[in-house]
Amino acid sequence: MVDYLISKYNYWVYIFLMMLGFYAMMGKRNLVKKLIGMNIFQTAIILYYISIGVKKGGTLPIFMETAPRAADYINPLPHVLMLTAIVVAVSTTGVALAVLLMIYRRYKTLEENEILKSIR
Amino acid sequence: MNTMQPQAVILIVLIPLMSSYAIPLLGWRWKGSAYFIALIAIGASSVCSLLLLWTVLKQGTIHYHLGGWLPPWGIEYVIDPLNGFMGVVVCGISFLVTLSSKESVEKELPEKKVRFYAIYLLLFTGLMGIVVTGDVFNLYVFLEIASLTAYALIAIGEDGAPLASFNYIIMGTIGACFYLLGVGYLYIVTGSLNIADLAKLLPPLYHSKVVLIALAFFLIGTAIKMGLFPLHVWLPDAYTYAPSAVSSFIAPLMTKVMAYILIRVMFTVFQPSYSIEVIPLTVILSWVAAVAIIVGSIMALAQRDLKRMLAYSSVSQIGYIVLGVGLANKMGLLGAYLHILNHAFMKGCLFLVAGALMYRTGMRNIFQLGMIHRKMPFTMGALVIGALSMIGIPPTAGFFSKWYLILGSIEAQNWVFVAVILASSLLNALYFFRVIENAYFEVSRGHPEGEALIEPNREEVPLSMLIPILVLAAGILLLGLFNERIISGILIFALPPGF
Amino acid sequence: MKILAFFVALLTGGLLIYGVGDMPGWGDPNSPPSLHVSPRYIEKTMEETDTPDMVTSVLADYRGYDTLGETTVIFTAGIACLLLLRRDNQ
Amino acid sequence: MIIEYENVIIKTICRLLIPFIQLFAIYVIMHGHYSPGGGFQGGVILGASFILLVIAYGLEESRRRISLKALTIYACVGLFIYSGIGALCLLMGANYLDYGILPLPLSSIATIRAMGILGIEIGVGIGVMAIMICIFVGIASYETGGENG
Repeated sequence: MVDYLISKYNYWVYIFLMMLGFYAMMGKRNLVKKLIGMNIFQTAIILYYISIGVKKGGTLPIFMETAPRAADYINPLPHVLMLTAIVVAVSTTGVALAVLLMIYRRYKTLEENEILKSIR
Repeated sequence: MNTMQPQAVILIVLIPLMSSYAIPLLGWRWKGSAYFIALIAIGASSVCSLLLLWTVLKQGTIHYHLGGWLPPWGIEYVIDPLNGFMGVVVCGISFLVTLSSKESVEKELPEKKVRFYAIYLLLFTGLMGIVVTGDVFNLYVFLEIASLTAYALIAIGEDGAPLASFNYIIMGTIGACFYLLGVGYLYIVTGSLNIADLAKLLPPLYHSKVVLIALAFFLIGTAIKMGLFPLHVWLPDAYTYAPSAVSSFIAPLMTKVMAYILIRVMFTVFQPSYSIEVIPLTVILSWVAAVAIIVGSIMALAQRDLKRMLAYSSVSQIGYIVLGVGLANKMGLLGAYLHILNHAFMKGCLFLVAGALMYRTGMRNIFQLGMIHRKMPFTMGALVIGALSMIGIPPTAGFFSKWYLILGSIEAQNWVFVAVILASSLLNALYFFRVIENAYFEVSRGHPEGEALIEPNREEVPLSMLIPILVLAAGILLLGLFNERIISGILIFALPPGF
Repeated sequence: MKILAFFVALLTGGLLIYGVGDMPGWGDPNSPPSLHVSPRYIEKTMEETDTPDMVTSVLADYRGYDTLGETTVIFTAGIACLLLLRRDNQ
Repeated sequence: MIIEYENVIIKTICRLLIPFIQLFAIYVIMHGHYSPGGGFQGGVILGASFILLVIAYGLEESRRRISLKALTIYACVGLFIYSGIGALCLLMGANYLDYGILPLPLSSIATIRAMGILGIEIGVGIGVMAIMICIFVGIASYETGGENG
């Protein structure tokens, strides 16, 4: 049991982080906190992908010898995919911040409760 | 096959992509050019997509290897009849909607034209990229392009638009991240990202829990993105507050493309037998869809804002498409495909009419429309055709897709769904006749909001707005008349193997 | 609201933990991702692209189209920020 | 709103640091073939150097040096370099982004591909730099009104 838990510890960490972010996105009433939750959520998925790529005994994926064997280098593909996901996360955050600024200019607050109150 | 036809596969995405880079460059000098660049790019893309559909139907599936790398290593574009059909639908509707956007953008967003069209074209690029790709991760990238542009376009609307857009950002990101997680779960058990390769590698792994969870997350992710009933909360606000050029673009297309992703994942990445037999997934989906149809219609009945009513009606119509997918038999699936096409036409037409009303009178409350048919007779005629089609009156297109869905329900021996479809047609009739009544007859009698606000002089919208509306309305009638030919000529080939 | 959010998060986490059962352990050199597609990237990178950094060769060549999409995503974000916060002529 | 502080130390240190940061950024872009790095990372560092300039000198002062219009053009040009290299392959008769077909006087197809990669990394670098500054300046200079504006 302990061996099982230890051999898959990367998954436990990512699931915990992801649910932390997920809870913040849904449960928090402050819009900036939701945005921070969203960032944690996306980062957790990045952590998951990166941990797929690891191979025990593998080194970083930069070619060094004359006859490379696949087992000697960690898997580069998840790193590439996650470069894309990081850029997507940055872009989403940028657009969300811009939208938050518009919300703030309109309602002068970023608390969801107060905004909903002022709409009614 | 000559060399030019395969290159059309990439041009379908490349032309709008490169044009969207050109818009800020040229728009810096000539502000008026943005609209024409967007229109020409979408037009060129439409020509390519028609060419592709024709080629696919004649010669079978087209594969295009980007960068010259073979599929499991590189990215490939795959065009099969389903893809080709979706591409033509997206291109055709986008072209008409873009054509009509000029005047309303001039009026609503005069100072943001250039960047608006750059983002608008990128949204089109994202949708086309989703449709033509044959790689699950590439699909995610284009999904994010389409989502980001949609967030931005919705946020520049009126009143509550930024808040609606922020809710959409939160929900949409959850959806997209769930999709990404599904990709990651499939990747960890197969090591591949190519759809054809995944379809080959997955069957021996169907007992695995990872594959089951992957499918679950794919479904939840796409369901959020397309606004299926319990997860639709972002949709009505977003469609209501968006600028009218945007809502008439996003409403017909965004949810349809997401429904396409759902079909693609359920029937191509996974074999139909897995989605149907191994887990009772399709049963769950069709029951959720049935609830969505009824709830969406009832919520639409409670609205007095035309755009919001149409948005809730979208929730219910998405239910039809998912119901057809969930029935998972030949008739049901044909009904879903046909409804994707028909609903794109109907919603495009109705949202354009709503935009035209906003443009000419500035009104959206359906109780204030009294006698507006004298002012805008052609627009209102289109509204009536669209509404009749939504209800499902025989010569219009909407009847036939509902007909196939009912046939599918009967084939599945499920009489509840037949009742649901009939009941929702009744509810559709209720809320659309309310609009028609207000538009054609005396000011709604005794209603507190019904005032005679319309001067009865004839004042149609400009031709650039009227022509797309009339073309879409005529399209609804033509689709109804030629539905048999569309099904036997195109859609029958788009069914997954084994149907 | 918070309690609902907590339970939804718990439920999703439970689903994810259920799925972990069949996954390969951390750093397993025989996991499917290590065996199926990626060996070619590692073994052929010098031969086919003359680029020692495999991440770069996959990013910009084997899956170069993804990178174009990714650059477009960030371009979209930039133009979207300007669209939201500024007028055209500013 | 970022305003200018009359602090000689900050300004001098920034003026000294920024060229080195930019040099490092260009190194990261160009050395992407041999070490971790590439267009995105280098572009972000390059953008950060300009953002440092904005923070140290205030928005008003830096707006004289960097205009949003120019940044938009840089972003478009960067992306045109990328998609243009791909489209050039298309015009030469190969598939999109198939760099091997490019007419470069090099010994092997692999080396030509490496040059293609370098080309698109430069495009990405320029584009990402411009967009990063765009997002920062756009968000920082937005007037939200009220006393917090």
